[in-house]
Amino acid sequence: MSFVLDYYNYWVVVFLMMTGFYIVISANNLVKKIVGLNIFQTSVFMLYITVGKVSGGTAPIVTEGVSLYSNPLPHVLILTAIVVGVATTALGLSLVVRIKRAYGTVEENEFENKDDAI
Amino acid sequence: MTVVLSAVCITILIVMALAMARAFNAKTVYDRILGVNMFGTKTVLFIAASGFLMGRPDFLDIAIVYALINFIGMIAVLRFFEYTAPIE
Amino acid sequence: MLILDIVSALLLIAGGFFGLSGAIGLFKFPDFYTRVHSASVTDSIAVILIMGGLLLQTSFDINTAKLLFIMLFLMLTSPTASHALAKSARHGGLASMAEAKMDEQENNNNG
Amino acid sequence: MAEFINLALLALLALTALRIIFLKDLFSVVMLFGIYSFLSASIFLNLDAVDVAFTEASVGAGISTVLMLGTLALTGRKEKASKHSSCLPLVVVCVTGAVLIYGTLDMPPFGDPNNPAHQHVAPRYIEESLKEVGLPNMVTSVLASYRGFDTLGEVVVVFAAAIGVLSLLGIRRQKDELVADTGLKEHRVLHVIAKLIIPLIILFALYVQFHGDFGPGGGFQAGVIAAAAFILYTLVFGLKRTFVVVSPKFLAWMASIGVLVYACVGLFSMFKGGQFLDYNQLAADPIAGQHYGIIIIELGVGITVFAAMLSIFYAFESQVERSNVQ
Repeated sequence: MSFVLDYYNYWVVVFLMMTGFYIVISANNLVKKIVGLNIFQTSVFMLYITVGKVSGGTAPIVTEGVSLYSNPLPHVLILTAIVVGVATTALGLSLVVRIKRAYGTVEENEFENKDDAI
Repeated sequence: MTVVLSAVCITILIVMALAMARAFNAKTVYDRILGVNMFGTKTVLFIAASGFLMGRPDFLDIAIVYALINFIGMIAVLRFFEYTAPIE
Repeated sequence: MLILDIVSALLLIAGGFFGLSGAIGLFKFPDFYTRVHSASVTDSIAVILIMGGLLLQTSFDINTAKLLFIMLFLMLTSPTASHALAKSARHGGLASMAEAKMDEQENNNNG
Repeated sequence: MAEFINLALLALLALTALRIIFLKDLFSVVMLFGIYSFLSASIFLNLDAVDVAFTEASVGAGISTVLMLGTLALTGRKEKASKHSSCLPLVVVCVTGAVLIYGTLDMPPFGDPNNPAHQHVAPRYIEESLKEVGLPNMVTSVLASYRGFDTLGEVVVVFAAAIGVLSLLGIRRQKDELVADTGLKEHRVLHVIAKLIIPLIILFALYVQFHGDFGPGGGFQAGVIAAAAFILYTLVFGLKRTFVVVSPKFLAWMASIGVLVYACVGLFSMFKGGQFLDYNQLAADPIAGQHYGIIIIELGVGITVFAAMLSIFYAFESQVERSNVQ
């Protein structure tokens, strides 16, 4: 049981990562692909935060009577990564909007065909 | 007191799971929105209760953000829903 | 102190009960408008009860203020969201159970 | 109990991700993605990452969902059935997943205090940051002081993304093109409530901005929350009325000013004879210098993030309103 508890988080992270990966490579719609990318991204965040957790520790804000804190470094890295992630998502979505305007569709196979026609 | 708080946390988790089940399988799109909204408000309660359970209730700020973003997300769904024809 | 703890426990348990009943209502009620009813009404009462129960456990500091703020916020937004949702559904032409029945009868009469 | 909550939340998260694969209605996909973000924020909270949970709840769940909904209003909400077979992707994913699972077995066990990650830099941050920087919130000290240069880079990335979105989509400035009364004009109750709570949201954003040194919060979160207040205003009252309150040109100025404030603090500390972003030089007492530095750069971060997020939203919303007119 303790073996499962030790590795459960990592397994869920791998599962989420593969779910996101599957959506990115199999979905036809560009918006859905971006959702897949975001799922992938969140799984990486989860991995970092899992690594930073210390059992019995508490959030890294100094309070009286607490001596064991979780690792603050992964938190900082992920905090900025989330904001940058949203910035890239916004850029991706605006590219999708432009593709819709140029080709009239956001389905991958459809605008590929149109590209050949041009 | 810990027992009561744990019981309440588990109850709210069950409610969250039920609301999620509603959002997963809904007859109309409005039912789905309803499930998502209920999930959001129950998460606010869950965060507040679990903060007290873990003995560090000073993280209620996050519950406030949840309540706020849940409302804005709900309004955004209603707003952009006007532009897309229902298919269900 | 003990009395406060007991009252707080009672409030929390009642809040949990109402939350659960609302979630069950989400599946048991026949049409969308009744489901909105079950979700939003129990939402409000569960918020009041659970936040009230937690309020009794604070020692009148910033956490009390934050809990009150959350409560005020949820009391304002949660019914508004439900109302707006029901109104959108109405606007979008979703029929209630009684209306669906009436339509059916009319069709039967005509047919 | 914490372990149990962790197990339950992660299971719900995995279910949500799985459900997203099979949904064809993109509107529902985006709504479930909102649930996904909320759940992952609760998991971060449960794993002690308070600031990360704060950011994910406000940025991930709020802004991404709103932007995705806006995109759907422009591109349509139905995913067409794919003509590729889904066999090959499934095989690729399964093989990669199996390899990664095999790899996790070499990872150190979850939560062990002797893990390599906790041995190297982190002890210094945990033990010394209160003495060196003087802030109780270690995440803020590391973010703004120890790794201040890195954060400057992140702020520039956000600024660049806003420029990218604006150059791709652009904000319509001609006022006639926008209809006078867009927004949810049928919903009277919503109008009243929105007017009531928008000041509360802005107040809360200010609290998060200036309380970030002592509790969870900081410039990134505060900027997004303040932007959320104006997003709510736009959703309810329409873009034209929001332009009167905060014009796009003003936002462009704000975004650059935020980055400049941040960079100027660095230059000023160089001018005082220290390194770039060395706050100890800002005042006679090093701790006071650190305080000044962190408050000013957090303000810069908050202003830039607020302006960047709001202008990105303006760009999407003006596209939606324009396509609605045509």
